Amino acid sequence: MNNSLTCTFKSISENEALARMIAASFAAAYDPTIGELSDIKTVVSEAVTNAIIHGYSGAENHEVYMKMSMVERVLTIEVRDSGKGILEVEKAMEPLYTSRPDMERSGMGFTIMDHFMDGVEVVSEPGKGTTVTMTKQLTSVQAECH
Amino acid sequence: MNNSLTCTFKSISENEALARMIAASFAAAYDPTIGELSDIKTVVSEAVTNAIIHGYSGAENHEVYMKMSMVERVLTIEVRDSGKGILEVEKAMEPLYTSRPDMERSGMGFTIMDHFMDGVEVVSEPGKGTTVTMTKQLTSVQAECH
Amino acid sequence: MACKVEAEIKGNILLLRMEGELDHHEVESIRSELTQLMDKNEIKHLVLNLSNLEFMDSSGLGLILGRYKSIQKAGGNVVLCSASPQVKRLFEMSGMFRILMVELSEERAFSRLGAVQ
Amino acid sequence: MACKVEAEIKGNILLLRMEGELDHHEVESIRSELTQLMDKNEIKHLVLNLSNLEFMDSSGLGLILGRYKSIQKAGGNVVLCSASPQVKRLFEMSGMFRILMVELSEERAFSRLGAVQ
Ligand SMILES: Nc1ncnc2c1ncn2[C@@H]1O[C@H](COP(=O)(O)OP(=O)(O)O)[C@@H](O)[C@H]1O
Ligand SMILES: Nc1ncnc2c1ncn2[C@@H]1O[C@H](COP(=O)(O)OP(=O)(O)O)[C@@H](O)[C@H]1O
Repeated sequence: MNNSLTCTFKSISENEALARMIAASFAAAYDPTIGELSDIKTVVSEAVTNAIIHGYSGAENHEVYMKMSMVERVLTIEVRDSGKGILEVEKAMEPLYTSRPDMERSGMGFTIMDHFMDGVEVVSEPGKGTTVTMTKQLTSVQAECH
Repeated sequence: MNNSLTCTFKSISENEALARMIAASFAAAYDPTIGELSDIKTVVSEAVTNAIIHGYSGAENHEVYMKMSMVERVLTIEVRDSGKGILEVEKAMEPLYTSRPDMERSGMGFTIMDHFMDGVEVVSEPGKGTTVTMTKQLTSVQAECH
Repeated sequence: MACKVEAEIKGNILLLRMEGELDHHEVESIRSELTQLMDKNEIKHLVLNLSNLEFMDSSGLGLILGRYKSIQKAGGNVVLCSASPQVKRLFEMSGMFRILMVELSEERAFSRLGAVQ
Repeated sequence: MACKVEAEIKGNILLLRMEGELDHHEVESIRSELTQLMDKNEIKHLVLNLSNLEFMDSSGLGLILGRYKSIQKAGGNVVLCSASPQVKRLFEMSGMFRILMVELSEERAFSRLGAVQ
């Protein structure tokens, strides 16, 4: 079964947990392993947190867009903001790089996305916003007996 | 804290459970009672099921739209389809009325929504689709101590 | 979450223990299996243990009402022996308690049906 | 789900037991309380028991790294005594295991710190 889900929610930090739960609920129907489910929650948390704190600099009156789709057990997650964008994407994606050491950011967000997903693509335009698209092939499950 | 969430998902019956989980996740941040949480899951299940089986007559290539918002602990849930619509809304909302006895429908969907929520509004246009808007005041919680 | 159904046949009585969430999606797949099972085994009475059913909506009511109708035709009874408050509220709201027998355990349900058999 | 932090002070050692989900939202509220507590009580060492932490992301890494830096300045140590595989993977990925001491229980963490005190 293929499926898709899009959602839009306010840029408040409470929605980091909400986005994780939605992602986990979406994926749960496909019998992911515990590790896969945890990876999915983690990368959604990273991308949504980035949209809120970097994209919108913590302003709460904006919107974060998330799209999930599952096609032949390939999960695609897109997280998008219309915030300030990233000038140098490559640099931003380096391990330990953060533009906000003042916030005690670890600079590990993109690195974690890279490690936990099969593919991560970042498209960003300064002043326009950022779209992070991640894909992951879920392990196949044995046919269920009814 | 006020919040809002919109989502769009495919009109497949698997998404009845997904919609319930999303609604429960959205509401969970507001410390609802177990009864309130169960009411919310039930009415979302009713409205989304109706969109899928009545609105779209079970065709799986359509989209169901759900919007939730919380303002001062008043929860509003809107479920919308662009399906075939309802000719006589008042009749449709009568307890035990169903247009699909062949599917063993109980005709209790709208009655349950009425009972579990404080307000239910149905706007429908034949050939255009149906929008069900429900509201519920959550009970207040004691201030948390941190 | 899926709905798991455990079926046990004792004579002409079918005991169903349901677990998980019973919604329209689940009902669709359960219904045909259930009617087949009931026909093949010439079931007269139905005992429902819903104590582990965590969620049910009006689609579940429709499934149970449908089985009630065929059981009724055969002159049998449907006995509910356990359900959560959430499920009970739906039964109440829909008037199902006027047509279902209620007992406090599977055992009592069986002995009641034994008496009316 | 929220993150619950249980703090216990023994001499100049602060033991933190964390429960639930540690993300950016939770970190924001925990950080200021934590730095205050550490300053007021002249904490030199930190023991982390994360066995009941069900979720953590890079915001949690940032929180721990931040505390590590101030502990390090005071010449102290941070000892991890328990964490889930998910949390351990993040520590590995970020090189945290090169700067944290690891012990298998709170007791062993305390006795190790006793030795280096
Ligand atoms: N959605 C976004 N909008 C703007 N800038 C972003 C966004 N996501 C990431 N960045 C930039 O990329 C940097 C690295 O991100 P990341 O690896 O997640 O680490 P961290 O969030 O800890 O800084 C951020 O510090 C920020 O400058
Ligand atoms: N989204 C919808 N689109 C079209 N018709 C609908 C929709 N929702 C409800 N209806 C109509 O209203 C009737 C009553 O709905 P309901 O009370 O939920 O009972 P049931 O779903 O068991 O039929 C349905 O049988 C159907 O004819």
